[in-house]
Formats: sequence, structure tokens, C-alpha cells
Amino acid sequence: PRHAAAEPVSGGEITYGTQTDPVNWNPHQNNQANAFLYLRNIFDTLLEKTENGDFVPSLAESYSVSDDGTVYTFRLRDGVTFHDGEKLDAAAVKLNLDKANETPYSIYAFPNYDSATVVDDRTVEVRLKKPDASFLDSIAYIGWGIISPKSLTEHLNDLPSGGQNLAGTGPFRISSYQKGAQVVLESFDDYNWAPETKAHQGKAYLDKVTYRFLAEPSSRVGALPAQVDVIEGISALDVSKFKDRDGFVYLSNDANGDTFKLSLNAFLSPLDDVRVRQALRDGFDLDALVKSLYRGEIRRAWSHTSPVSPFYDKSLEGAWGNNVENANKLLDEAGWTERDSEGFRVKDGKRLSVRVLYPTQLDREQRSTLLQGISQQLKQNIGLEFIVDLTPSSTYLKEVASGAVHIYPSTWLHSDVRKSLNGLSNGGALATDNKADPSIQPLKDLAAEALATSDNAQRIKIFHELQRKAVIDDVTYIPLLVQAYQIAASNKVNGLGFINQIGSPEGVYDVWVAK
Amino acid sequence: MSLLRARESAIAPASAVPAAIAEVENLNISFPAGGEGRHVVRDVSFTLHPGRVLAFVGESGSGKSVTARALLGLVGDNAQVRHERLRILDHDYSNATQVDWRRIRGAGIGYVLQDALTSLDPLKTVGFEVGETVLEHRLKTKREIRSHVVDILGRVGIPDGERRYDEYPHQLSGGLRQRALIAAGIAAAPRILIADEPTTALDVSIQVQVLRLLKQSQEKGLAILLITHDLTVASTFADEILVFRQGEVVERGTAGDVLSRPRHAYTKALLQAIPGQQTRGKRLSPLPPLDLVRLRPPSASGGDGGDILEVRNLTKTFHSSTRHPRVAVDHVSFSLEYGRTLGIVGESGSGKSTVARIILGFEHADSGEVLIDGKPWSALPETKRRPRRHLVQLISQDPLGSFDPRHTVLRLLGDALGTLPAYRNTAKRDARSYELLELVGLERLHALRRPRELSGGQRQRVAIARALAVEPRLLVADEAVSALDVSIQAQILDVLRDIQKQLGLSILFISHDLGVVQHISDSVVVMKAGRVVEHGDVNAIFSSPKEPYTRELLNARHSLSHFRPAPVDAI
Amino acid sequence: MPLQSILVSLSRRVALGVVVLWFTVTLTFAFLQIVPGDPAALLFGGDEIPTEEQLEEVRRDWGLERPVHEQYLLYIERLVHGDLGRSYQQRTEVATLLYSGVWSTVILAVAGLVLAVVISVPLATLTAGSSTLLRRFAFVFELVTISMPSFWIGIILILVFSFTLNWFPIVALDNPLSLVLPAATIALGLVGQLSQVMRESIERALKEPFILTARSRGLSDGSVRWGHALKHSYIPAATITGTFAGNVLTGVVVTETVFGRPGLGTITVAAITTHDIPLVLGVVIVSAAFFVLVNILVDLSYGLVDKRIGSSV
Amino acid sequence: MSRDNTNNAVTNRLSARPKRLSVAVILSVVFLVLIAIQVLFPEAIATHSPITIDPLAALQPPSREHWFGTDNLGRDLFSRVVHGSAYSVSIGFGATLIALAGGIVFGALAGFGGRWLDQALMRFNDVLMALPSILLALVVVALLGTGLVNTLWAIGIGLIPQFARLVRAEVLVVRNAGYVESAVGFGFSKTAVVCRHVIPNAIHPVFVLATISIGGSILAGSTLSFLKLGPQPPAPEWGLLLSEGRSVIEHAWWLGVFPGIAISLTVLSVTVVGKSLQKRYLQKES
Ligand SMILES: Nc1ncnc2c1ncn2[C@@H]1O[C@H](COP(=O)(O)OP(=O)(O)OP(=O)(O)O)[C@@H](O)[C@H]1O
Ligand SMILES: Nc1ncnc2c1ncn2[C@@H]1O[C@H](COP(=O)(O)OP(=O)(O)OP(=O)(O)O)[C@@H](O)[C@H]1O
Ligand SMILES: [Mg+2]
Ligand SMILES: [Mg+2]
Repeated sequence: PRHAAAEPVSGGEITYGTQTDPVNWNPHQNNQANAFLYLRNIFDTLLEKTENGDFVPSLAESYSVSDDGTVYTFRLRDGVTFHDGEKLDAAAVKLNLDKANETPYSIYAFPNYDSATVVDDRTVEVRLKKPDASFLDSIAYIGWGIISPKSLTEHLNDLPSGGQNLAGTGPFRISSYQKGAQVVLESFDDYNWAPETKAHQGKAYLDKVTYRFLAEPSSRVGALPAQVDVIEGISALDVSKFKDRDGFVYLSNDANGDTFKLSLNAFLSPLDDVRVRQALRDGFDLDALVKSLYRGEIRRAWSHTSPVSPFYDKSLEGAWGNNVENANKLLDEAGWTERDSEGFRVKDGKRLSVRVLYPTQLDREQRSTLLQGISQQLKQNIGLEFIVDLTPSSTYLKEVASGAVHIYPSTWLHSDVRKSLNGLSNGGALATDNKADPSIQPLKDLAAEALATSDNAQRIKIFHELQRKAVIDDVTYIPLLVQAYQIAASNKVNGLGFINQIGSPEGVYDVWVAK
Repeated sequence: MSLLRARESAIAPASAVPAAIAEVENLNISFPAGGEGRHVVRDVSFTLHPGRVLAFVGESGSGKSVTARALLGLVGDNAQVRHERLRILDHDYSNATQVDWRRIRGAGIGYVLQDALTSLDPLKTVGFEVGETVLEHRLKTKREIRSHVVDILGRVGIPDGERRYDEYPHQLSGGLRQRALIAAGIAAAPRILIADEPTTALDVSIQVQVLRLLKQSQEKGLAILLITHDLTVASTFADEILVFRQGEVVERGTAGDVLSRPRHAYTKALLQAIPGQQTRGKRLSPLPPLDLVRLRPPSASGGDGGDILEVRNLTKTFHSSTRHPRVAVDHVSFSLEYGRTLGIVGESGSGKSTVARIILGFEHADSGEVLIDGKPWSALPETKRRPRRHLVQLISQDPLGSFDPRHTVLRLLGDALGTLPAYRNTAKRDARSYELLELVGLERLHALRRPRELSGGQRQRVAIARALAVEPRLLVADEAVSALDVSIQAQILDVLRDIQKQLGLSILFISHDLGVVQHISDSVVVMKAGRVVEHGDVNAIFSSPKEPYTRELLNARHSLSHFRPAPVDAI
Repeated sequence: MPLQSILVSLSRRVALGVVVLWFTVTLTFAFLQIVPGDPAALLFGGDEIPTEEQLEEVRRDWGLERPVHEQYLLYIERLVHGDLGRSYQQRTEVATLLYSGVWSTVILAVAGLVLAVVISVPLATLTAGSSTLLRRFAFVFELVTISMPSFWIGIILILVFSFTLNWFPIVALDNPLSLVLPAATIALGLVGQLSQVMRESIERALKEPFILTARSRGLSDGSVRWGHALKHSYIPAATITGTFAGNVLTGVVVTETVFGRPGLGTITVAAITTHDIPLVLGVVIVSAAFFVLVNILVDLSYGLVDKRIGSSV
Repeated sequence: MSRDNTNNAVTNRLSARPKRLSVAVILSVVFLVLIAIQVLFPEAIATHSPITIDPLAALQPPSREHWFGTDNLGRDLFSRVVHGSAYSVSIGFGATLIALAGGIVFGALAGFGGRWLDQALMRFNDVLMALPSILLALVVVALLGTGLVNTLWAIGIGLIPQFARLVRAEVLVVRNAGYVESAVGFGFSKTAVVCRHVIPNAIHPVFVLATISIGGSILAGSTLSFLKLGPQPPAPEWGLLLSEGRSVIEHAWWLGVFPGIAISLTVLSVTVVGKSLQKRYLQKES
């Protein structure tokens, strides 16, 4: 969705208050959805994803797929140059694809990627190990943004920290960057290769954009409109300041990809008993919590998958949750019948207790508050101790991988079918696929089938099956929120929008300021 | 009383007294703060005349300073000042405003305080301070000020004024500092100079220089108001003397009259209290002798002829990281017989206290030895010495510092008694403590006070009582009376003598005041730079000193008591 | 010989400073040895499990395979050459990262300090030893600022002066006015203590005889306060300002976080949350060096203001 | 030196002694007593449970039912503040106790231990001083993790140098005091002198510093909470409440204001009491 208005004008500049400083400016290494709005200004991808899930040309003027689905041939656009003056050619693209699939350098390596070959100056051929429907998602994803070969060869180690040596082909280039404070981008005058998903062609309207990192939500909100022109990330309470107010534009968008959810470790006692997992899922009133916290600005989730995804299973809506009576019955059945002095259920002298590991750096939009609310309700309703371990520990991934954590709240913001399927088919093994439990093999086979098929209807069917299994039958996931993004701006700013592929705020190529 | 011999008058006879330039009638000052209100000056009247010196004498706290400050309007914000008449330099200051006062301060009346180190701003140069008055009253421009100040510095006898101008007070010796302060006082050519204890903190020889300087100013027509507690100074310098007591003037008259024919009992007592050659063997204070017979004499005194203390060849060098090693005590030997008093005199830094500290076992000598009662003492390890420590007791200049501030007098005495096996029992201890207090002339109510709640004289009595409590044989008194007023000093000296007489104690008496030493000692040790320069009977040494240094010491004191106006060119 | 004595005291302080720095460095080194686990993994930091190649790189950089005493010598040698190591998380030299933040922080700290002095000096001088209304106001003002967490002060300042009144922007970093509120936040954290300390010493000075002497020369109350008494508060005031300057990060961490300003504070917080140990060690060493330097300067300045001090050392 | 300034000073002081406690000190003491009651019997004072959520009553302004209003989960803020006092008070006291213990050990060792030990310990102390306390705290938290107890250590360790310096200085002063020498002169043993005179006299200013640093520790604790490195939610620690409340300050002022007032008043009271103790002490000393 895009906010459009009449008569765009060129020139001018804006200040954009954002939530976070990119941890890493190298698109191959950045996984913060909140940082894509900068990267999308600087880098282009070979293809772009449209609103309805198709792929259209961007740096690649066209592409074709072999019949067996293993060879993709990309024809590159002519006359594209990088910010540093390098030319875009097949060799540059091959270098990028190879780098983007090289671990540990890249975090976006594609498991079925085999090799890329330069056919001629403007043609690249990519070979896959086996057919994979999610490949084009990666091609269009900013994680595979095309970086100047000079940057990649000569300045590889400087790229993460930003700066002049970071060159792409996008409509803006970095003018100055102050870590922890702001980045200033200036228009790239040669830019003339916008994909058709954009509202205009040629160079960007704005001459300059200053992204000011304002981590405090109240600072962003307070600074608009006197000190900044646009902000992103607006808390539910603050929405009323801008929504339907004179002088402001307010936009919000549901994220594509996954929802914010609890991943349950079905291999760790007491969650190894499916009845306990079900009881946990149904033991709290998510609707009420979400309503009081987010005042209708953010929706509760019903599935592992976002409702805007084509793979979303709508039938899950209303199919689970807030059934305290049944939850208590399930726990009684499971043998958790005694109570201890604090009112928690006990079995064989052990308290019914789960540990939720949630790193502070991921905490935003009052998610830890939501978890506390859930914890409180579970205690009151079903006597389950739900310990929210909110720590800045950087070792949480290791801990999660070690299997010692019961619950891991997360969002994989990704429209990447593969990741989604991987998650859905892990049977409660938490974010890792190294848990080789035979019981989850059927799920994995199913996921593999969905990836390999070229029949979209078949894929959707498998997706629905997996979602239902993960949420209703196995309870390896408890969906909580539909992730959403918000933008507010002074109403002289036009052309703001969101990235089709994942739903987070878009770059400012189409943005213009009314005189 | 040769010390206080009336001065041969060098001033004009009374009939020719010039017209008064300041008149104060029935001045009353009180400090109402704190509830009851303290009336510190009552109905004081006096006049100042050009070319004449008026002196205020009296004990500490008698109201001398506040009276003088009333002339400047500087008594303090919290003071209540009333008077029937206050005329200064032909103006009525009865209802003066701050602006009026500021006009007269410095320009009309110069003010010189005692102790120049604290009366000069340590962070300002000498030149700045001297010139400040002049600039404040716009008598000279900034450009002219330097030469003016240098000129004044020269006039008060500071040579090399150009260099001194940029120096800081701490870079000047005591005498120079006091001169600089006087220079600041007269820089704006005032017609009245108030000198509040200008010589108290100075060595005898420097006192002489400063007084000469004042005398010179007086001869140029300045009216001087001199405040001092030192009767010697007042007698040799003032035309008229006012004796203060508790805020009232008890006696007034020409210097000669007041000092040679005192009428008021207080003045008499004051004069009597000054120790020296003539007072040997006499009581200084009007208080009756203590009755110490009840105090069991300390373990049978050795009595005949033996030495309680023998100091052999003591040497002590202090090493410090920043300075050169300093030989504080250099081959010092002397001895003290039972029941006698030995005085140690010498200028500041000559090693007197260090010797005392070695004798008390607080410091280790590098070489040499101290014997007590004929037995080894300083060579013993502390654990061996501990059981005998009670034999030697210290009475220090700063009794307050030697008391744990948290303890009451009763507890202080009790703790000391507790070291004796006979007083393990608390009841016994308390009884004995009260007894001791009574013996040194304190009352029972003092027993429950803390040291800070006692006056200086009372504290020193407690210190003495505490020392006596442990039945010592030797008292070491290091500047024990230096911090006290003359009359209090007189009382303490009397107490010490009573103790010695009645209990047969030996006393090692350290003081820089020759008069005091002369009064109390049987024999004397004169020290200089860590060495003993002379040692012998007190009368013999004071009447016919052999060593030049001893003569020097005595001369300085002599010239002060026989001060005559003299040309001031000499430094 | 004043110059000589200044040089002597200067070299003594520098030597002492070097000892303090050496202690700090040794402490940080010891820290790496003591913390359990693979030091290479620790140094690599971050959230992910490093690969063997990455660990190998760390080991090479820090000489971790060598005996401890050689590691120590290598560590010292690198530091002597100004090499603070590399941040494996940010893939940049620690020195570069710190340098990028240092100016912004220094400007903020100095501005905060200057503002604190500008507020405290008149506040203390005018209210010392008096019982006016102003004194009461000062008393309340100081107590309140002392009792408020500085992030809270910052938030209130932003709300009132930036967002509501729009007087001082906080977003536009190139606008010098954007420095006002952060500097005020730092200043307000210091003003209470500073003016109390200054007032105490001014009051003590006002009771000294030389003040009476100065008054007796016809000086006005103002001249006595500003001309004589104020200077006597320099040493205690400089001492706490010195400790503050050494602790500059404490104020700065909070202020930079609240105001979203770049600088060492922001870098520190980020380094801690991402377990970027080489960067943390770098910050420790740099701030220790800064502390030492500032305190040498403060100590030297004592001698300039109070000549007694220079000559007695 | 005028001959008997001491005499004047005594009388001055005697007249100053009966000066009554100021209103501020009385109010502070009353407030601290209230806080103490809260810490000991939170249930008796709190009107609600501090953790029970009530989504339907979220973000209500102060009312008769909810004196301080409610937070975004409908928890009663007044009750949370009451229960939170235990956290803040234990941070204040705990950190100070740690600093006190460390400072006394360090300072006494340096003061009594002879020149070399003194030099070594004081240089070590300089190092600790040279490290910004916040950095020290951050490193401790990074190493040990967050949580109440770790917060105590983080803050307490940073305070040690201050105490160590003071204890050492006091020990040196007292050790050379006349009354210590005088006690030796009476033949008391070294341990007796230390126990009877040195420690009791050195402890007072240390005690005053401790009082004042309780307030500082509470503030430092709230700063750690602000940086998300202190006690973790749902602990109703005041700094945490304040830091959670700050983001909604424009909509729900009470969430920011009441915890803020709680912190400030507590720190204020502790400081006022500490300063008055200090004043009394100095008055006694001078
Ligand atoms: N500002 C003041 N407030 C209260 N009492 C004061 C003040 N100044 C002086 N006094 C009291 O007034 C009395 C007289 O003091 P003053 O300084 O005149 O004594 P003095 O005779 O000069 O003594 P000294 O020889 O010690 O200087 C003393 O008891 C003193 O305590
Ligand atoms: N603890 C010490 N360390 C270093 N030097 C010392 C020490 N004690 C005394 N001195 C030095 O030893 C010398 C003798 O000092 P002492 O105190 O014995 O002199 P004094 O005759 O008592 O002088 P005063 O009359 O001023 O009391 C002085 O120069 C002094 O500076
Ligand atoms: Mg006086
Ligand atoms: Mg001496």
C-alpha cells in the first residue's frame, strides 16, 4: 500500500525519526527489519516483489526458469552504475550471489544454491541443487542487495560500519553517518532504473534525507512535526495524536511473514506433555490483554503465519484459546493436581513451571509487558508458573539451541517460504533444525514437498495443514500478535509507504515534500 | 616589678592633649542570638586623640575587639549596638548606613589584626592587598597604584618592595607579614589606626620591630588604638590604658598610673599573675593553695639526691621524602632530680617537643638512652615499658586533643584509673575521680561534662587530674600553659607548684616563655637547633648567661620591656 | 625555583598516572584470564556462536595460544602503540570506533561542565552565609536536582523545553542549540553538589580574619564575596569537578541515551549489550586515561590558584 | 592564635547546641519511617495486589479506587509503588553495606598496614576511582547478569573507593590524635586503643557518608533500570516503574510522576537526614 497524492515536486529534504541504528550496514549481514528502510534506499535487488506476491524486474530486466526448476537465468539491465562509478555487469552479480551464499560471511545463504555462471556481460545463470519455490523470495529480498564489486573486494571489512565505501545502485547514497545518532543520505543523480513497483522513474524527488535515530518512542512522537517530518514506530497510545488529525498523515501496515509468537520446546519437561502445552495455550485471555495494551492498533494473532500472507489459514481464527476450564481439566488429567503454598500446581514434588527466555534487545511495543500479563493470568487461572526471564544476555541463542529453554518468544519477519516452513515443521524444536527427532520427520517431508512443488494451490494446502498442526494439535506455537508497522508524518510529506515483501516501512525514493 | 616599670613619658603632658578625633560614650553591645541574649560590652566610653596611643587590655572575651570594631561598624550582623554618642572624624555615626561606614573604613580608620597569615588573603599578592584600600577609595588610579604601594611598603620597612609586591603572604616571614598588614592599614592615610593584638603571634625580637613601626606612625600624628593582652607591651607603649573585664572598663588612666598604682583588684591580680624572676616562690593567682595531703603520695619517693630522669646523648633525625633529613635532636644529655623542676627553653623548632616525646616513649631515638628511676626506659620494648608507663605522664599544650571527645570527664578519669589494679571496681573508680576533681579545684558538676564543654583552664585541670590519677613520678609539661590567659596561666602554674611541693613530683617543664620558666624551674636547659647550649641553675643562667644564644634570647625580652621610642629605619 | 618545582610535581603526577593506567590495563588483562570459558569466544562477543575460523582469527590477534606472560607483554606492547584491538562485532578497529565518539562526548561534557559552573558560581557566591529568599530557593533547587535521577531530568527537559515550548531542538545535531538540553541535563546532575561544596568553602572563607580585614578597608559585600571569598572555593570545586570529569561517562551514558546523541556513552551501552568485550576494554582504558589526565590538570591548577600548594610540593 | 579562642568557641557552641531540629529533618524522618513501614508490611498498606492484572481497568487516572491510577495492564500503581519500596530500599542499603564493608577493610588495611601496603592499596583505589562507576556497574551486570542482587554488587563495588579513602583518612587522623597517644601513655595495649578510641571516633563520618550514599545508590539503581540492566519486570522497582512510565508520560502522567516522586522524596529525605547528621558531626568536631 502506498500513500499517494497529486503533483509530486522535486527537491527539498526531510528529517526522518527512526527507532534504530543499523547494527550492520552490509545488507548481506543485516537481519533487522527496522533497518531495511535505510538499506532499501542504497541497494537494489535483481527482482522486486509486488503487492500480490509476483516478481517483477528491477536490476534484472527479465528472468527465466528452466523446466526442472533448477536453473534461473537473469538478463541484467543496461547502463546501471554503482555509487562509486563501477558498472553493473554479470561478473558483479555473480560475485554478489556467491558472497550472499557464503557462510559465515552472509546470514542469508540459500541452502539449495549451487553456483552462478557468467554467460555474457549482461547474463547470469544460477543453478540450484534442487527445485525450490522460495528462491525468488531471496533474490528479491534486500538481504541479497547488490553491492559494488569494488566495495566487496577492497573494503569488505569496512562495510558493516557504513561510510563512503559502501556503494550500491540505489537512489540514495550515504553522505555522512554518525554512529548512534544519524545517517544522512543524498540523492544519487544517475539513478534511472526504478522497478515498476515504484510510483515514478528517474532520480528521487528528495535531494537529501536525514535519518535521526531516536530510540525513545516519546522522543519520536514529541519531535513530530516541529523537529522531524516523518517518524516510524508509534505506540498504540500515541496513535491518536496523529490518526485522523489535521496536519498529519498516519499509516499502518500489518507485517508479512510470521506473527509474534511463543515457540514451545516440546522436548523439555513439562512441555513434553501435549496436554500441558494445550493448557498453557488456552489458559489466558489474549483478546483482553491485547486490547488493553494496544487499544486496537495491533491485532492479536491466530496463526503462526501473518494474516496478510497468501498462505494464511483463516480457519484457525476463533479455533483456540481462552478456555480456562478445559485447560484446568487437561492439567488435572496430566497429573498436576496438587498445589503448593503459592498456588502453583505440583506433581511429584515438582512445580509446574516454565522458563521463557526473552532478550531485552528484542523487547519493543510492550511485548515484555504482554508476557507479564500472560504470566499473571496463567498463575491465576491454571496455577502455572510462567517465568519471564528478561535478560540482556547475549547468550540466549546458545541457550535456546542447547534445548534448556522452555519457551522462546520470537518473530521471523520474513516472507521467505522456506523459513516459515522450517519453523512450522520443527515440531517444537525451537528455532533450530539440528534436533533430529524421528517424530518430526513426517512434518519435514511435508515441508520439503511444499517447497519443491510448483503448484501454488498444493503449497497452500500443505501450509494450512502445517499451521493447524503446529497451533491446534501439537501446540508447538502459540501465536500472540500480528506484527504491524506505523508511520506518521507531517502532511506536507507525500509518497510514504511500506515494503511489499515484508511490510516494514519503505525507503524514501517516492517521497516528496509539498512546497 | 621591674618588668612593668613605669615608662618615662615621651609624650606631651596631658594638658596639651589635642582635640579628640573619635569619641565614644556609653557603648553597649549585645548579641541577642540564641535566646537569652549576651551583653558583651557595657557602658564603655573613651576618646582617641591624634598622636596618642590608647590601649585596651584585659582577658580573652572581655570585649576589647568588639569595642574596637564598633568604631568601624563591623561588630557583626547579629549584634545590637547602642551608644549615647559616636563621633568619628567630626561626623556623627550614630545612625550611619553601610555606605557611610564604607566611606570611613580604610580611608578614615585603618584596621590591623593579629596574625597576619590569616588576616591577609592567602590567595592574593601582598601588593594587591595593600593597594586594595587605595583603589577602593579611588585615591589613586590603577596605573599609579604600584608605585604607591611600593612606596608604602618601603615606609613600613619592607625592603625590596618591587619584588614583594608580587609575592604571596606565605612567602613572607612573620615580621614582614605583620608589616605588610600595617602597610595595608595605613595605605590610604587614615587618621586612626586600630591595631588588634598586632604582636601576639610573633617572636620577641619581631615584636620589637613591629612596635617601633607603630610608634613611628604615632609620632606622625596618627591616633592609635592598641589592643593587647600583654601588659608589658601596653605599659611601654600606650599613653592611656583601659582595663576590660567582662565587657566593662574596670580601670582607666595613664599607663604609668594604671600599672604602678593599680586601684582595682582585678588589675592588681592581673599584674600579679605575670610570672618571672620576682615571682619565684610566690603564688601568682589569688586562689588558695590546693590541699593535696589527702592524695596518697605516689609510691615512696626516692627523695634524696637520686635522678628520676636521666637523658643520655639522645639523637634523633627525621627523614622525609620531600625534604632533607632533619636532625631534630642532637646529642642531648641532661638529668632531673627527684622533686625538682627542670625547664627547657629554646626557639621554635629547636627540638624541645621531640625530646619530650622520646622521654614519653612516643618516639624512638636513633641513639642515646633515657633512664627513668635509674632503670632502662627508652631501650625497653613497648610491652615491657607498658606496666611502668604510669610513672611518666604528659600534660600537653592541647589538653582537648588528648581527650577522647566522646567521653565525659568522669569516664576520662575512670579510664586512666582503670590501669591501676586498685581501681578495677567502678564504684571505687568514681569515688576516686570525684576526689581528684576536687583536688585540682573542679566541682562535681564538671564530672559529667564532655571536654569541649569546659573552658581552657578547666580542661588543663582535668588533664592534670588525669595525669595524677595514675600516681606518676614525673610530669612532662610541654607548653602546658602557652594557650591560656595570664590569669588562668597563673592558676595552672600554682597548681603545678602545689603538686610538686606537696607530692614531691618531678616536673619537666617545656616553654618558650622565659618568664614562666624562670618562675617555676629550679634548673634550666637552653636548646638551639637540637643541641643543648646551656644547662644549669635557673638563677645563674638568667642573671649571667654564658652562651651568646642565651644572651640573645634574654636581650630580646629585655628590650621589649624597656621599649623606648626609637628611629625606625632599622629593620 | 618555581618552574623546577612545578616540573617536579608534574613528573610525579605523571608517574603516578602511569602507575594507575598500568594497574587498569593489568586489571583488564587479568579480567580476560579470570572469566571462565574460551577467551576467544568471549572476545568475539555477540549473540551467535562463532565459527572455528572466526575464533582462530581472534586467537591470532590476541596471541592466545602463547604463554600468559607473553600474552601480557603483547597486550601491553599493543596498547603502547595505541592499538586497542578490533571489535569483532562491529568489524572495526576499537580505536576508530572510540575516536568517532570521543569528540561528541567531549563537547557534551565540556558544555555540561561549563553550564554547571555558570549556574553554580553565582548561586553559591550570592547565597553563601546569607538567609535570603534566594538562599532558600537555592537550597530547594539543589536538593531537588540531587534527588532526581538524571534520565528523569532529561526526559522532563525534553518534554517541556523541546516538545512543548519548542525552544531547544534535540533532533538537529548540527544546530548548536541542540546541545543546550543535554548539557543542562549533565549540568543539573552536578549543580547541586558543586554549589553546595562551593558555598561551604565560601562560607568558611567569609569567617576568616582576612575577610574582616578586607571589610575594614571599605569593600562592599559584593567585592568581598567575588573578590576574596570566591577564589577560596576553587580547590574543593575543582576537586569534585575533576572526579566528575573522570566519571564523565556516567553522566554521558544516560544523557546520550535519553537524547539519542552519538558518543562514547552510546558506544558503551551498545558494547555492553552486544558483549563486545574488546570495545568494553577499550572504553575502560580510554576513560581511565582520561581520568588520569583530567586529574593531573586539576592538580596542577591548584598550584596556579593557590601559590602555597605549588611551593610546598 | 588569640589566647583563648577556644573559650569563645565553647560558649558559642554551647549556645548553638540546643538548636532544634529543622522542619525539613523532621519531615524527612517521618517520611523515612513511612517508607520503613512500607518495606516491612507492604500488604498492610497496599490497597491491591501489585501484580494482579486487570486489563479492563488499564491506564486509569488516579481515583478513589486507584490512588495513583493504574498501568497498562490495569495493575494498581499505588500498590506497586508500595511494594517497590522494598527493592529501592534494599538497593540503597545493600549497595551501601557492600561499599561500607569493602571500604572499611580496604581503608583500615591502608591506614594501619604500613607505607607499602598503603601505597599499593591506594593506587588500586585510584584505579577503581578512575573507572566510571557506571562502567563498573555495567561490566558487573554484563558478567553476572541482571537482577536485584547483581544490581547491589554493581553499585556497591563502584562506591567502595570513596569509602576506602574516607576510612583511611579518618584512621590516619584518629591514629595520630592526641587522645590515642595519651591512651598509649597510660599504658593501654594497641588493640585496646584501636577498639576504644580509633574505631569509635573514625566511624562517625563514615556513617554519615553511608547515609548519604544510600540516596546515591537508589538513584544509581534507577539509572541501571533505565538502561534495562537492573531488576527485571514485573518487579515493581521504582526506577523500573519510572522508566516504563516515561514512554507514556504524555498520556498517563501518573505512571511517570508517582514513581518519580517516590524516588525523589526518598533520596531527598535520606540526603536531608544525612546532611543534618553531618552538620551535627562537624559542629561537634570544629
Ligand atoms: N559575632 C558574634 N556573635 C556572638 N558573640 C560574639 C560575636 N563576636 C564576639 N562575641 C562575643 O563577645 C565577647 C567579646 O568578644 P571580643 O572578641 O571582643 O573579646 P576580646 O576581648 O577581643 O578577646 P580576645 O582576647 O580573645 O580577642 C566574647 O564573649 C565573644 O564570644
Ligand atoms: N614527625 C616529624 N617528622 C619530621 N620532622 C619533624 C617531626 N617532628 C618534628 N620534626 C622537626 O623536628 C624539629 C624539632 O621539632 P620540635 O617539635 O621538637 O620543636 P620544638 O622545639 O618543640 O618547637 P616549638 O616550640 O615550635 O614547639 C623541627 O624542625 C620539626 O620540623
Ligand atoms: Mg580580640
Ligand atoms: Mg613543641
